[in-house]
Amino acid sequence: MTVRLTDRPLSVADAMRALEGRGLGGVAVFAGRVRPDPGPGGPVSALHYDAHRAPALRRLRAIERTARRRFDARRVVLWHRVGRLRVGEISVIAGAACPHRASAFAAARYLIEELKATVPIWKTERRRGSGRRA
Amino acid sequence: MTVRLTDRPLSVADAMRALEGRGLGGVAVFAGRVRPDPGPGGPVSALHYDAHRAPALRRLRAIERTARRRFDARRVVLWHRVGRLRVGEISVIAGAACPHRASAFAAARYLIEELKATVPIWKTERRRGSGRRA
Amino acid sequence: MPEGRVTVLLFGPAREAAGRTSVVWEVPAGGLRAEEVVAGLRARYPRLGPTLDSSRYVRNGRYLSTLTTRLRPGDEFAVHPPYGGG
Amino acid sequence: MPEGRVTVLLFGPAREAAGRTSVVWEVPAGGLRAEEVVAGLRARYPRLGPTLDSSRYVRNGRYLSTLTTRLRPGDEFAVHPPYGGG
Repeated sequence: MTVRLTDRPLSVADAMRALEGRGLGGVAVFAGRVRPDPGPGGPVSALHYDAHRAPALRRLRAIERTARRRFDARRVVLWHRVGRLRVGEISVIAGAACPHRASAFAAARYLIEELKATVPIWKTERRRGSGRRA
Repeated sequence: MTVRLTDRPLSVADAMRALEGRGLGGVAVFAGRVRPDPGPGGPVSALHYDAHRAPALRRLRAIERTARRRFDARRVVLWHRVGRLRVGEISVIAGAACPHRASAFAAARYLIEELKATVPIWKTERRRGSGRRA
Repeated sequence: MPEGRVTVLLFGPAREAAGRTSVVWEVPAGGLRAEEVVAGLRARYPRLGPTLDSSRYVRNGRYLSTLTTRLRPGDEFAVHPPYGGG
Repeated sequence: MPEGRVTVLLFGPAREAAGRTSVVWEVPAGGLRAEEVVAGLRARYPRLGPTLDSSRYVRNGRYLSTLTTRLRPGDEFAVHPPYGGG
């Protein structure tokens, strides 16, 4: 699946398989991982991601279509995990396979920036210490 | 190993493991694959990569150091395969893990561009048809 | 979704502040405008105020450009705080 | 590497054009300059000419800025066509 919202762990190896294809010389993949950011309530121990599912999937598909058209991306993955994630786990994978490397980089960058700015997904932090913080 | 010149297949899953580390929220990876480019001698069926090994490794390490310094890359992989590669196989993996995604993208891009421009590695093509072509 | 009600969905910081993911809202005989739901949420969940101020609102999957929009029984009305995916 | 000889390394397109990866070059009594090796390669492997024109030259891992450099017995002298990694 090109776009995914899933509560199962994300795998970059799976993403690479989804990005295979003849003639695709450049594959760029971005993976976001949960960071143990310091903060007033102590370091983050986990994040909870939730999504407004139907609009989020529509928006992910729209981003994918634009990446295909604008960057000649022949294979795209745009996967986001939801639910509870521990520090170090992968929250998002954005990847593109193109005939050439410059467009693969541009496409992957576009995918992740657009996802962050426009897809109805939220994270809330769980910190060691005072419990919850948005 | 952060830099590698190897005649064994390259694995993006291995690269992701090498790019793990606490606090590294952004991981960008570029993988180059052998393309079946059309050409006067027929499509490429395989590539042969060779390297001037000691100078190539020195140069790869220098690129790695610069990426760490310039982009705050805390983990780097810069791996190139040598020997005979079939169409679709991975020839190179350039990846960086940074605290933030913009620098991870910039670092990965720097790694692959510098590698292509400055590391003594060469490819020669094997085409279906007339045999060899540089 | 029963007739006579709107389902209000709360996400991310809004869910955290209200302590719940959804609220069922009765549509009174005189009808219901989006701004009335927002005012009602603000009154019922005081910690939700700042989040409501920075949110956008979505009716049946479409962003609302104005909160004077009328909601109909069966509608899904969602509070979208600033997005935080990635 | 025996005394009295230079090892010439050919890579990529140079290897393809010459049909070999290295050549052992005798250092004559009067000494040997890099440009003499390049001229000798050009004479011995006619298909190598265009590649030699676009190559850089490396002695013991260092780029040569001039081909008048003298090579010494035991040196490694490498022909570097334009790089093609990636």
